Amino acid sequence: MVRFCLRRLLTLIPVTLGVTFLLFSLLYMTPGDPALLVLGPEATEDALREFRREHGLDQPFLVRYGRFVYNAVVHQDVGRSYITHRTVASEIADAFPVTLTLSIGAIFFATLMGMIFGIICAVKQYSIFDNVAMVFAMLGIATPVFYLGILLILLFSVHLHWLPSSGFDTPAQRILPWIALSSVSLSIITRMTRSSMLEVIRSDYIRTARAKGQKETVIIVKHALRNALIPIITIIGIQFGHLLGGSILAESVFSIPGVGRLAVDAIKSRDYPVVQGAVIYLALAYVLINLLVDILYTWIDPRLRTRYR
Amino acid sequence: MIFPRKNSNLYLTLLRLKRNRLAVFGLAVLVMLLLTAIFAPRIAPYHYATQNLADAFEAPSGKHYLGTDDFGRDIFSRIIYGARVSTQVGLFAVSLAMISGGLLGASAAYYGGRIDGIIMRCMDIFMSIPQILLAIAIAASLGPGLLNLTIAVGVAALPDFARVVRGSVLTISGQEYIEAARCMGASDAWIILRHILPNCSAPIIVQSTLRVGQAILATAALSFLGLGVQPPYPEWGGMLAASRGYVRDYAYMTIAPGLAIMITIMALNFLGDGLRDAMDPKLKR
Amino acid sequence: MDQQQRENFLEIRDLYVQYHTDTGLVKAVDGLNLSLAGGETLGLVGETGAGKTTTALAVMQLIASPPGRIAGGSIFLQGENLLKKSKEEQRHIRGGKIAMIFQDPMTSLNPVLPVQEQIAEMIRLHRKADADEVLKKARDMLSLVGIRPERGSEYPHQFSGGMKQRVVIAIALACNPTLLIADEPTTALDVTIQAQVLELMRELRQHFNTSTILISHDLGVVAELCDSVAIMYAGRIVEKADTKNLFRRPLHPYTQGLFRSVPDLTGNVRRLDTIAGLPPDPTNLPPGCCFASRCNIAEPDCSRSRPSMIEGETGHFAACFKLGKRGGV
Amino acid sequence: MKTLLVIAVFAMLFGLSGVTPALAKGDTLTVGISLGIKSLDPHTTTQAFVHTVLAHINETLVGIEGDSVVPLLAESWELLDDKRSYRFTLKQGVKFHNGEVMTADDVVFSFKRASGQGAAIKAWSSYLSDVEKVDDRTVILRTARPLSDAFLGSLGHPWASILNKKAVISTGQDYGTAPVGTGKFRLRRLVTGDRVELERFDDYHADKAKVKNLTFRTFLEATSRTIELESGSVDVVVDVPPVDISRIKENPDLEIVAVPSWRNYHIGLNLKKAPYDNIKVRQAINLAVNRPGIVKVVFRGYAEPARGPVPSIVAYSDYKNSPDLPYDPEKAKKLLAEAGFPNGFKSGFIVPERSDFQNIATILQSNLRDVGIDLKINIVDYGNFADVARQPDHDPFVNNWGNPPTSNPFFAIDPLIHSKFIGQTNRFFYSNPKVDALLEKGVAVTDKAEKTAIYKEVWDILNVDLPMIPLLAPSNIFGKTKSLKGVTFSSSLITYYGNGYFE
Repeated sequence: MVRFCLRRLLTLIPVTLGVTFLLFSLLYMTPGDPALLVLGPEATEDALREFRREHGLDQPFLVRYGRFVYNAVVHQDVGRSYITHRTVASEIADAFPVTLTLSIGAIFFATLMGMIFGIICAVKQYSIFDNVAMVFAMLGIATPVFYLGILLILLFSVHLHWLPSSGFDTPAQRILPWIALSSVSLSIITRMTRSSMLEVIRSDYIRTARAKGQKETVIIVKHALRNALIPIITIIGIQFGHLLGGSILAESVFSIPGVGRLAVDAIKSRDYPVVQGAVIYLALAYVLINLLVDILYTWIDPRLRTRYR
Repeated sequence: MIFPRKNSNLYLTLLRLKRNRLAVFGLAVLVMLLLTAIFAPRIAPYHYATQNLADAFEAPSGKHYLGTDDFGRDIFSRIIYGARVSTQVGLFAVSLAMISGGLLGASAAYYGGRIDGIIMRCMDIFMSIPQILLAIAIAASLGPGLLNLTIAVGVAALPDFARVVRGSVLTISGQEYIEAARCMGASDAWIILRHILPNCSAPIIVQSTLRVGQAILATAALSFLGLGVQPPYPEWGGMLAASRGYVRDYAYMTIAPGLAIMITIMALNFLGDGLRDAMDPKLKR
Repeated sequence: MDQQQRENFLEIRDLYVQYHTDTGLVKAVDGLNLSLAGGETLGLVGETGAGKTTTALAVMQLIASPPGRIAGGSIFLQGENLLKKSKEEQRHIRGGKIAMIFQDPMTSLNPVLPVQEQIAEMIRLHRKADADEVLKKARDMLSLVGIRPERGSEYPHQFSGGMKQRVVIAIALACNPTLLIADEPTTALDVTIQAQVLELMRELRQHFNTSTILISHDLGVVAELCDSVAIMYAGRIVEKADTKNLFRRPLHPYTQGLFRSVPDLTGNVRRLDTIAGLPPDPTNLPPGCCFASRCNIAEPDCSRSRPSMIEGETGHFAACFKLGKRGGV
Repeated sequence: MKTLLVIAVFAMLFGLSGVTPALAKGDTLTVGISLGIKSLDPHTTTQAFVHTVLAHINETLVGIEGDSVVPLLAESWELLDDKRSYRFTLKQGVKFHNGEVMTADDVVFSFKRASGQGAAIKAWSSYLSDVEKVDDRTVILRTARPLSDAFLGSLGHPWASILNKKAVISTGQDYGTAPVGTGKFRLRRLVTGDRVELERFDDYHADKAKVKNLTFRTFLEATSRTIELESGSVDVVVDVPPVDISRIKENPDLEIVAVPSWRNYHIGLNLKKAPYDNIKVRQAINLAVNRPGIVKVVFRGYAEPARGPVPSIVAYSDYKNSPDLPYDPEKAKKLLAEAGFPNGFKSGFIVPERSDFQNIATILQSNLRDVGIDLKINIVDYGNFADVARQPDHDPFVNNWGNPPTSNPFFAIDPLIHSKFIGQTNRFFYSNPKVDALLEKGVAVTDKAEKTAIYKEVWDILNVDLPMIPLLAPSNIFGKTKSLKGVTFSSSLITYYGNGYFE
């Protein structure tokens, strides 16, 4: 198991290199001169040249990339923001926990409610609850996150005055962003739980458990859920990845200073070091989530355990 | 779309699909959407860019079925023209992703070994960047515009197709009839075209249908973040984003594009689910 | 157990089970009557779809609802009607008094739980015991079915098919049930393994002296293990007798057809007869004898009403009009 | 165990960042702004909202009150005889937030840093040619050429903040997260991108602030700012969207403050590119633009249609009472025909990716279509706009010029049209030696009447030459609670809230 994890962690190296290379290429092709953006249109040609030299922007592509990798590996330094002059690490350190809290909260909410709804739907298949929940699940998938966010603000902030419309500092401020961000995942997890549970509930070992005279609730939780969990966990992992990226939308609607907004702002203002840093962190988080999902698999499904020993 | 070659297979699929009321509903909505997109200039009572500043912010009426926006443009007409943008972005982006991702995935699965490793590691890298962020980065590097938007959305969706196709090709190429064809001396291209692709078309079609919806949503999200279609060309997401400031006073301005997006996505999902159930009853969710 | 109870250990009367499906109402069990004496082993034989498993599930109160429903009849176990019991009481009877061995050992065990836990669960439900005792009993059951108790902490995927079926048997017998229903316990197994499992079942039956219903379509297995045999066709019992009589002289045309379709082991080379036609559509059962359309001795009258069981010989019943008319076929 | 886990998750989700202690109403003034603040270094950005926050932390040598320059960290100053040296006498006993006393060294250090390597405000600081410490309380600032009131006035902008030398050196590049100034407030907490919490500085050298805390909170969505103002969680908001104005007006506790701004929205034409090299085409466009229409639709009336090349609030513009520029599509068509385009022409149109520009462009497109000019809108994301607009063959664009440190024409018009800015901010490639000469002369002159006359000549030339088609100047629209008093809302983008109090 430890060796498996180590091996997986080693794959972080090529992934990180690949991600940075991909981004470097994309940013390299992106029109717009960072020097001009930072120094303003009034800047003289000399000042622009000086800025480009200082930040190595006058160097060929590969030299820039090589230098970036060298600094990152040897000095653990991914640079400073062109605009704020703060280290990228400190900007990320400010923004990343916010995004993480936002997306963990959303996935937690989506998982909890999605699994509860999904189980009830499966157990009471074709009931009114099932039908209503499935309609809402479909709506959840079809509603753009930012639109839902706006509607939630309209309802809970403007009309009911229950919750604040923006920010992410206090518990009350966190509720709406969590709901808005989790809606798609909640819907998908509900549907997945339902279908996975339906499949498992019909399986022979559930009948075996019933034949033992086991209680229905115990059968659902102990026997059915654990078996249905594998595809659900897969979906949760995928959804968590989506949420990390999709948090950009919630961050914009609710003015949350997260890493997604940091990245988008940085792309718009051509603050290359910050774009690099933000995306690397998101990619690392994504890879780690996948690792976590794989570990969860082995914990849930003994059949997979032998494979990773 | 690639349909299974065997007529009986297709017939059975359609028969099963016909029994699924939601899927039929989805299909009907999509056909209507497509017709709307094609005949937009004939259906729309006004041109999408015609401004009439004196008529700005008019509530829905007989003259303007869905009211007018802040420039006095007819929202109904803009929604109808918007169907063009959404179908274009959705279809082209998904085609791009399907063809290039499909080819990559199929070659990875078919040739295996090092080629598989290289292709799939590249896909892993693509996938580890959140899709929306990748689309934003691509859109920024290409500049705003409908075509660039389509490319950005398509490329961001590419790895998913590569994965799906690789998975199903792997399953199929392990089966006996492929071995048999190989034993008979069939060429790689023949095997891929004649045997493998038709047999893995089911997951690809399902994935594509569901993906068109996601592409439309991604476009809307990019419009919201300011990387969308050029005004005054109407795109539902862009209309939604532009009208968000008016949501408290002129809610109807957001309701029309919002509903348009939601209905389209739901129709695509109904059809996608229906197709999945119809093509492979074993997968019935 | 007094005589009365011994005779009417299990008594199924006019049992109707129906499933609602997309294509219509499937009458899987359609007016079944069956009784079982204490300590007896009954073989329930019939084609796929005849309603054998449904009957077993009905006795277990495990008909999935929806789509299934017990539409009528009664099931008496030791004089008590199981269908009148509350859910809670039914739950205690399941596993405690009636246990079932399922057809496919590959899928009957929960893949994510260690096998001893799956046995222990049964014990915990029906016996009062602390955790250690339960575990010890579970391991004892394992060694009883011929599995080293140390393997109890392993998972089902680490066992072979035959071993899994042993585990399933261990679960079924863990609480010493009075009635055991074995639904084709060996069908999914290799022939050599089949023999081992059958041998095991024979031993255990003697050991526990449990009344048993053995569902099978394999006449050989039935001949070997059972005291009596009931033949099922289209949701009903068409013939019932003790094993020796039935094999010696089957009365119902269906049974006769069944025997003709089995290879003769004496070595006489002859072509195997098959029964012409298909069983009736369970959504649309004919009003008369369900076998009439395939029966080579059927008369127009056979299709008018249902034949009832007639005692052709002592203790040998069959549902055929011809039997009544001529005292034998 | 499982319950514990759930509790732990909840604790983490709800308590990851420190929850701000509830601040008593009346003690705290909260301002809703529209930009996330990430760093508070006056020399690394030209962003008006960063400077707005900084104006409360730092102070400058001189202050601006209305049209006049008043003492702040400098007690007095004089323009020396060379007309380009300003001698400042510093106020004594001014303390920084870290307890240090302000000296001439801090002043010299601050200006050197402002004009040194890496500074992003060189457009403003580069006019300074030399800083000299005379003694501990006297400093001389020199410009390369006489700039009269233009330079002195710009010293009131936060770019010219006096920083504590020791603090800057000790924090180095991270100074932006730990600013130390002499202002009425000092930084308590910077939640990057979300809020800046300031607290009253009790050792302030003059009248202390009346409120204990001053917080700037970021709301990206204009709707959210209004909602938060209505709910009372902020006391002032900037950039009220026009659609919300009536709502705020109707609220008995709230009011709208609209101040004319000097942000100059214009169409920029490329004089090197046909057909815009033809003066008649430019004049035709000028006549074809429906300015009141844009004001009405995009700004809901909260803007002033242009009456001349710069907004009338700009110093020396002197055409406040002139009539509106004419809107005459028929005459425009005639001019186009005379210019050789009886059927109009097609052209690209560059629009920076921002909703106000896009909305204006949508109307312009429709206006110009009426006279036969077919504009194809080409949205350029803001990060790319400056680059695109520098290219010699660029299409016409819509933009605004709105963030000069003072309303002096030297900052408000020179960068746009003086030929020495070609390739930088003169995106029209407009080169008129006469205008150049007038501008050079105008900035050096100190006499007000003479100055006004010189600039009048500039305006007249520009009204004919039309390198840019002026459109309008919007108002700065603030929403505030009525109980907030003492704040003078500014025409520039920087408003000082330090004197605010609640009644």
